[in-house]
Amino acid sequence: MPSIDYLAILPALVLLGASVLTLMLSALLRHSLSARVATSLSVLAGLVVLATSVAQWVDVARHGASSTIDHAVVLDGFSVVATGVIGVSLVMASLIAHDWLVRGPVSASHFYTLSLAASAGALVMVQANDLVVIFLGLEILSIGLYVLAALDRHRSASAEAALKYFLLGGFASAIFIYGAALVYGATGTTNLSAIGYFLAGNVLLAPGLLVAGGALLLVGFAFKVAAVPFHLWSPDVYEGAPTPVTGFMASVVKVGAFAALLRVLVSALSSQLTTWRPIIWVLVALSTLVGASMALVQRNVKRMLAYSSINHAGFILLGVWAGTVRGSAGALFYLMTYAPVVLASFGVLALVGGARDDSHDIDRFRGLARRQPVLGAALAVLLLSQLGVPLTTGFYAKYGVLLAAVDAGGGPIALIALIGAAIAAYFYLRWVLALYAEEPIETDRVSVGRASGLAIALGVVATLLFGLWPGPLAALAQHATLLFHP
Amino acid sequence: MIGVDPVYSHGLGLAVWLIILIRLVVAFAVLLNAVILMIWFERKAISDMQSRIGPQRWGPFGLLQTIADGIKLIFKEDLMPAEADRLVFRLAPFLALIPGFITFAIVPVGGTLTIAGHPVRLQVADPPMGILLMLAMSGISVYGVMLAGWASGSKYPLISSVRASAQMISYEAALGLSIVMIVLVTGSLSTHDIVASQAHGIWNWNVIRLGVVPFVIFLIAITAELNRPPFDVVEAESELVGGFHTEYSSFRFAIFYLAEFMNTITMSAIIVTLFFGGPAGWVPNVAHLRWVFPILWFLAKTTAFAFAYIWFRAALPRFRYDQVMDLGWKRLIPLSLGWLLVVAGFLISVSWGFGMAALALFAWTLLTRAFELGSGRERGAEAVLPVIGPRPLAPEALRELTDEDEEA
Amino acid sequence: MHSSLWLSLLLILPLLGAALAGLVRARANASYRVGVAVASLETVLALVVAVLYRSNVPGAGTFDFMGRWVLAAPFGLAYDVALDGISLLMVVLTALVVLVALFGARDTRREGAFVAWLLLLTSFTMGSFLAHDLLEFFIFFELTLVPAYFIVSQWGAAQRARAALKFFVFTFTGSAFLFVGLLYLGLAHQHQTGGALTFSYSALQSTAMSSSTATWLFVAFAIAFAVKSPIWPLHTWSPLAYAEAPTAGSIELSALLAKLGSYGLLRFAVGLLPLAQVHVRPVMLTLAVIGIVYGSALATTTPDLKRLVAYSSLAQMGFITLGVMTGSKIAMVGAVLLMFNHGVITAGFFLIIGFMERRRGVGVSIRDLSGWQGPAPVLAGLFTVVMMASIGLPGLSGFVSEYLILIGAFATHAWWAVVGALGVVLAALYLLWAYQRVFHGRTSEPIEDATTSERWALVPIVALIVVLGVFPRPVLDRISPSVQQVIEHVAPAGVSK
Amino acid sequence: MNVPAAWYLVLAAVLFGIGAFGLLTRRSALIMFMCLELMLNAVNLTFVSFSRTLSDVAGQVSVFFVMVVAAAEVTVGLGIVVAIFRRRRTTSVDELSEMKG
Amino acid sequence: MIGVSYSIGAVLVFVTAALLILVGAVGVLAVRNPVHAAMSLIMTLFGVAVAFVAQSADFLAAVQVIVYAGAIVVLFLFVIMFLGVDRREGVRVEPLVGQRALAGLGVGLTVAGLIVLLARSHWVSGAMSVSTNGAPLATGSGNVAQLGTAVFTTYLYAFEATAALLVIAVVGAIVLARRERALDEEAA
Repeated sequence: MPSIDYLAILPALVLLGASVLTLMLSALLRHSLSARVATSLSVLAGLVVLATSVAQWVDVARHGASSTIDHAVVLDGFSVVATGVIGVSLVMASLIAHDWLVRGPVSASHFYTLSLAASAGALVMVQANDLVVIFLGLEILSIGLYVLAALDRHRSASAEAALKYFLLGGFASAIFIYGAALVYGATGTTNLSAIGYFLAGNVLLAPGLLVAGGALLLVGFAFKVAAVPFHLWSPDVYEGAPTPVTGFMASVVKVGAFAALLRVLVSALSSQLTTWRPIIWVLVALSTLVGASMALVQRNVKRMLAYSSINHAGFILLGVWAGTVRGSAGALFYLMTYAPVVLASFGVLALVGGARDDSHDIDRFRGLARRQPVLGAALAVLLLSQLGVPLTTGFYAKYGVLLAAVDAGGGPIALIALIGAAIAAYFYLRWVLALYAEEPIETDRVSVGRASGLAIALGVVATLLFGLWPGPLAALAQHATLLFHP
Repeated sequence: MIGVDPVYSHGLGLAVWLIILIRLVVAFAVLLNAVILMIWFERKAISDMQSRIGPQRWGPFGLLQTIADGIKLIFKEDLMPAEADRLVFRLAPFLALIPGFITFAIVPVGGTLTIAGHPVRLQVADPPMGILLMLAMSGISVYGVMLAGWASGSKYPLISSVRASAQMISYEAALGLSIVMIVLVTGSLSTHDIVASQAHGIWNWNVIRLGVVPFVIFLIAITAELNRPPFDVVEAESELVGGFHTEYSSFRFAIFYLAEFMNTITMSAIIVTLFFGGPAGWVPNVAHLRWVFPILWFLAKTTAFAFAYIWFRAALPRFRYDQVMDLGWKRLIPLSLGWLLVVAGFLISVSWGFGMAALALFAWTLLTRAFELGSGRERGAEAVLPVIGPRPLAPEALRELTDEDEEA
Repeated sequence: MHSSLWLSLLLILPLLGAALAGLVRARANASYRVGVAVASLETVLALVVAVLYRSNVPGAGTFDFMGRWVLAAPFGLAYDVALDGISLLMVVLTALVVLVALFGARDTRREGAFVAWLLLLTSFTMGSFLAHDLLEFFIFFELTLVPAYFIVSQWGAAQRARAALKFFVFTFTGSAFLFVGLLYLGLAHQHQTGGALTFSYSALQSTAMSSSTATWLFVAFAIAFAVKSPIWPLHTWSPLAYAEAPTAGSIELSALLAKLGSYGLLRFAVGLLPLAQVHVRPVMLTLAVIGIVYGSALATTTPDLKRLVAYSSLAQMGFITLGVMTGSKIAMVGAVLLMFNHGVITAGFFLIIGFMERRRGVGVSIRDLSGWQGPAPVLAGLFTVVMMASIGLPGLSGFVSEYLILIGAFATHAWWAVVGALGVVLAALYLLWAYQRVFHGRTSEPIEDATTSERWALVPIVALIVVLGVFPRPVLDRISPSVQQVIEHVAPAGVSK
Repeated sequence: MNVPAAWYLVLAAVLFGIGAFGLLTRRSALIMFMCLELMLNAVNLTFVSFSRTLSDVAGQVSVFFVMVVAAAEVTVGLGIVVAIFRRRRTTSVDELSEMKG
Repeated sequence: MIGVSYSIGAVLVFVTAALLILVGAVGVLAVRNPVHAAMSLIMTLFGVAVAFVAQSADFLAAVQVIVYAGAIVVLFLFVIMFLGVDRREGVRVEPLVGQRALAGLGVGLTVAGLIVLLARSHWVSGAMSVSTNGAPLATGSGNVAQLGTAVFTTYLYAFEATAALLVIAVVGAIVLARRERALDEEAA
C-alpha cells in the first residue's frame, strides 16, 4: 500500500462524505430532507473545504509541494488555491440554488448529492497528477453535471440540454482518454511528473505519437472549457440547464478543467511548449473573438452568458498559452476572481428568471435597476466586472493573463484578446443599459431570497473589494504557482 | 486463453491434439445425453410430486420419450411470424444454446488421468480466467431470450424480453459478488484451483468455509439467471402466454428447450464446482479405479442439484415481477456486499472480521429502514421503473412499450 | 516635497461627495447642494495645491506632492501620485469645469444619481491627471468611461444609447492598444533591471529600447490617446457623443475627457518614448493638421450647434497635437495652455448651448434660430466673449495658446504650421457665421435672457478667458519648467531645440 | 511471432474514427451512444497494444478504468434518454428543436 | 518490417479481430434498426476481446465481455425495447447541408493524420513505467496479480475515485428515471 497523506485528499473526502450523508439522510429520514438543512450541509461542506485548503496552504508553505498515494495526487500551492476556489464556489452555488430548490420541482437532497459529488470530481481533477486520475475526476464532475442539467422537469429543455451535454461531453472524454493513451504510448507512463521527467531526459526523434496525443488531450480540454471551435454545446446547455446548475458549470467546471489543463501542460508537457502553443493560440483567438461576437446577437441572457464565458475561457487560455509562472498565476487569478462573479451573475438570473426559471429574455431586465436599484446595481457591477472595468476584479483578471502573454512574447494575441473584450463590451453594456432603461416592462417584482441575496452580495463585495485592492489575491496566486509541483 | 493445462507441458504433439479433440467430443456427447436424461428426469420427478405417472410409453420408464418428442418437433412445420425480424429470429435459439456448453467446458468433472504419458485433466479447458468465463457466458446467455422475444415482433414476447434483460442485470451483480468471495479464499480464478482448494475434507468446501450465505445467494441468483422457477417471470404462462418463445415452433423451439435444460445441468455443475468441492469426496483405495470415484462424486452432486431445481419448480409458486426485482436489488446485492466485507475481514484477522460484521449489520439496519421508508413513499409516487409484472398489462403500459402508430 | 495627502484628498473628496449625493437623493435639491458644495471645496483645494506647488523639488524635478504605495506587487500595481506643472493645470481645470458643470448645467431628472456620477467622473479624472504611474493612469483612464457612459446613456438625448455605446466601445478598443503597449514597456523595464515589476513614470523613463520598438509602442499609445482626444481619423464617435450627451456630459467629455487624450500623449507617449519621435513626428503632425482643417471644414457645414462645437473641438485638438508633437518648447507650452483654455472655452460653449436648449426644450439647430440678440442680449454677449476666445482674438485666452503653438511650430515645422494656421481663419468663418444666424435677424419668440444663476455660472469662465488672455504669466511659469523637463528627456534623442 | 503492435494501433485508430464519424453524423441518440462506446473501445485497444509494446501493466489498468467510466456513462446517458422519452417519445436529436443552436 | 515473418496464427487472429471489429463498427453506423446496431456493437466488442487475448490481456478480455456484452449492451437493448423505439428509428434529415461530408472529412483527416503519426513515430519500447519497476508484463494468472498490484498501489487513488464515479452514476440514473406522479399529471 502506498503511503497516504490524508490532509491532501481531505477536501475531496469531505465533499464525498457530505454527498453520501445527504443521500443517506434523505433515505433514512421520514420526511424528505428540507432544502434549508440540505443547503446548510452543502454550505458547511464548502466552508470546511475552504478551511482545509487553508490548513493545506500552511502545510505547503512550510514543507513545500509534495505528492502522495504513489504520486497520483499532488499537494502544492496551485492545487490548494484551486481547492479553495472550488470551496467558495460551492458555497455560493449552494446559496444560489437554495431559493430555486425551495420553490422548484427538484428535491434538494438529489441536487446536493449530485452537486457535492461533482465538486469532489473537480477537486480530484485539481489535484490529479496522473492522466487516468484526471480522466476519472473529469467523469465524476461531468456525469454529475449531466444529471444536474436534466433535473428540472418543468422544462423539457432541461433534459434536452442534458442529452446534448452528455453526447458532446462523452465525445470530449473519449478524445481526451485517447490522447492519454497515445501519450502513454509515447512516454510509457500516465503519471504527469513521470512524463515530465521522461521528456526532460529523453529526446524523441520522431515525437509524432506525443504530438498527436498532446493535441487530442488539448481538444478534450477545449471541449470541456468550451473553447471555440469546440464550444457548440455550451449555449444550448447553458440555456437549457437550470440556472443554478449553469452557474455551477460556469464556475466549478472551469476551475477543475483549467487546473488540470495547466497541470498537464506545465507539469508534463512543458518541454513541448513549441508544439502546443500554436494550438492554444488559435483557441484563444477564436474563443475571444467568436465568443464575444456571438453573444452580440443573443436575446436570451443565459445564452449571452454562455458566449461570454466562452470569451472568458479564451482569456484564461491566454494565461495557459504563456506557459510561464506568470501565466499560470494569471490563469489562477482569473479563475479565483471569475468564479464568484459569474456565480453571483447567475444568482441574479435565477431570481429574475421567475418561478419556472424559463424567462430569460433580455427584455425582462428592462428597467430592473429602476424598480429595484440594489439588485440592478449589483447586476450592473457584476456585468462591468465581466467586462473588465477597473476597480473590479475582472480588470485585474484580464490584466494578469495579458501581462503573462505579453511577457511571453504574445503581444499580437494579447491584442486580439483585448479586441474580443472590446466587442464583448457591446453586449455587457447593452444589458446594463436595459437595466437602467426608463420604460420598464410590466413585470412582477423580483423577490430576492435571503440565501441568493447573500450569494449575490458576496460576489459583488468580492469583485469590488479585490478590485480596489487586488494585492492579497495576486500575491496568493503568485505564491501558489511558485509552489507548483514539478 | 489456453491457460496452464499440464497437457501442454510436452508441447503440442499429435497425441495432445487428439486428447483435446476427444475431450471436446466426449464432453459434448455427455452433455447432450445428460440433457435428454434431464428432461425425462424432470418430467418424471414432477409427475411423482404431483401424483401423476408421467412419461411411460417409450423405452423403459419412458426414457425415450424425450427423443420421441424431439423427432416430432423436428418434423413439425417451421413458422415464421409476419412481423418477425428474420435474421435475429433464426439466430436467437443458438445464442441461447452456446453459452451453456461453453460454460460446461470449464467444469472439472474429475481428477487428473495419465493417458499415453500425458497428464490429462478431466475438464475441457482450464483457462486462468476460468470463473470469469463462466460469468461472461452467463452474461451472454440472456441474449438468446431477449432477442428471441424481440425478434418475434409480438407483444408478449417483447415484454418477456424486457423482463429478461432487467432480471438479468439485476442478478448479475449478486452472482458476481458471491463468486468474488470464492476467489478471495481461493486466490485464483481457475476452476481447477478452486476445486483443488476444496479437496481435503468437507470442511474445506466453500459452502462451509464461506458460511452458507454465499451459496444461497449464488443459488438464488443463478436460478434467476436461468429463468427457472420460481423466477420464471420471463415465461410466465399465465401472464405472457409462453413468454419469449411464444412464436417459436418446431426445431427452433426444440433448441430453446435444449438450451434451458443444458443450462440447468451446467449451472448445477458450476454450483458443485464452486461450493461443493467438485469431484472431491471419499475415494476407496481401489487400484486402477481411483479415477472413477471423483467422477461419480461429481455426478452424484450434480444430480442432486438438478433434482433441487426440479423440486423448486414443483414446490415454489412463481414470484411476481416486482418481487423478483426487489429481491435482487434490495436483498441479495446488499447481503452479498455485506458478506463479502465479512469474508474479507476474516481473511485479514478475526478482529477485522467481527468489525466488518458489525459494520455490515449496521449498514443492513440502515438499509432496511431506507427500504421501508422508500416503499412507503412509493405509494404516493410510482416505483423507479414501472413494474413489468401483472399490472403492466394495463392498456396504457402496453401502448408505451409497443404501440407506435398512435403516437405517430 | 509636500505631502501626497493633498492629492489623495483631491481624489477622495469627490468620491465622498458622490456617496453623499447618492444617499441624500430623496430630498429635493439636497444632492444638488451637496454636489455644488463638494465641487466648490474641490476647486478651493485645487487652488490651494496650485499655490503650494513648487516647480523644483530636489530629486524629483518638477514633480511635487509625491507618494507611492504598492498595492499588488506581482502586478506592479501601485498607488502613485505626483503633480507637476502640466498636471497641475489639468487638476485646476478639472475642479473648475466640474463646478461650472454642476452649477450651471443642472439636470433635475434623478438628480442624486446624476450628481453622483459627475462627482465620480471628477474623481477618476483627477486620478488620471495625478497618476505618476503608467498603469495607474491607465486604470483611471479606463475608469472614466463608466461614469461618462452612464451620464450619456441615462441623461442624454434621443440617440443616447447608441452614442454612449459607440463612445465606450471606441475608447475601450483604443485603450486595448495602450494596454498591451504599457504591459510591454513595463515588462521590458523589469527585464532590464531584474527587479520588481513597476510602471512608475520615472522608472519607465529610463527604459532602454530600440528606435523601432519605441515607434511601435508609440503607435499603440497614440491610438488610445487619439481616440480619446479625438484626433482625426479616430474621432468618429465624438460628434455623436457630444451632441447626444446632456449639457454637463458634453462639458465633461469635451473639456476634460478629451484632455486626458492629449495629456496622455504628451506625458506618456512623448515623455516615455523619445526614440519614437523621429519616425512618428511627421505622421502625427500631418494627422494634427488634417484634424484642424477637417474639423473646421465640417464645422462650417453642420447645422447643429453642439456638433459645431464638437467639430471645432476636433480642430482645437489638432492644434494641441500639433503643439505637443513639434518638440519645440514654446509650442508645447502653448499646447498645455491650450488644453486648459480649450477646456474653459468649450465648457462655456456647451453651457450656453445648454441654456439655449433649456429655453427651446429641444436640440438647437442653427437653422431654426434667429434674432436671439434682441430678447437676450446678455446671453449673446457671453456667447460673443467665448466665441472670440475660441477664434483667437488677441487679448483673450485662446489667442495666447494658439499663438504660442503656431510660433513654435513655424520655427521647427513651418509647412505644417502654415496649413494649421488656416484653421484659425476657418474658425473665425464658421463661428461668426453661426453667431450671425443665431443672434442676428428677428424673432417673434419671447426668449428669456440669461438668469442670475446662469450668469454666475459663466462668470468664472469669462473671467478666466479674460485674465489668461491678458496675464498668462503665472500659469506659464508653472508649465514651463515641467515642459522643459520633458524636452530635456526627449531632446537627446535627436530633437532640435 | 506476434504481429506488430502498430497493426492493432492502426486498427484502433480506424475504429476511433468510425465511432467519431458516427457520433457526428447519426441523429439517433441511442446510436450516438453506441458510437461513443466504439470510441472508448478503440481507446482500450490502444492502451492494451501499448501495454504489450512497453511491457508495462499500466496500460491494462487504464483499460480497467475506462471500462468503469463507460459503464457509468451508459447508465446516466440511458437515464437521460428515458427521461426525455417520457416527455417527447423520441430519441432523435433533431427533434429536440426547442432550442436552436 | 518486411522480411520478418509472423506466425500464421497471429496474423489469422489479427485478421479475425479486425474483421469483427470493423464490420461491427460499420454495422453500428449503417444499420437502421437500433437492435441490429446493438448486435453489431456486440460483434465489435467481441472483436476487441479477441484482440485483447491476442495481446496477452486475457483478464481484460473476460472483463470486456462481462462488462460490455453482459451489462452495457444489455442495458442498451433494455432501453430500446422498453421505450419501443426499435422499428421506426431511421436516419433523419440532416439539419445542416453537408454536415455529414464535413464530419467525414474532418474525422477522416484526423484519423489519417493519426495513422501517419503512429506509423512514423517509434515509440519507446522498453521504457519501464514506475508501476512494474521494470518487470516484464506477465501473461495468464500472473497478469491478474500484476493488475491487482497496480490497482492497489499506483492506481489506488484512481481506484477509489471510481467509487465516487459509480455512486454518482447510480444516484444520477435513479434521479433521472424516477417518475413523479404530480409532475406527470401536470404535464398531461
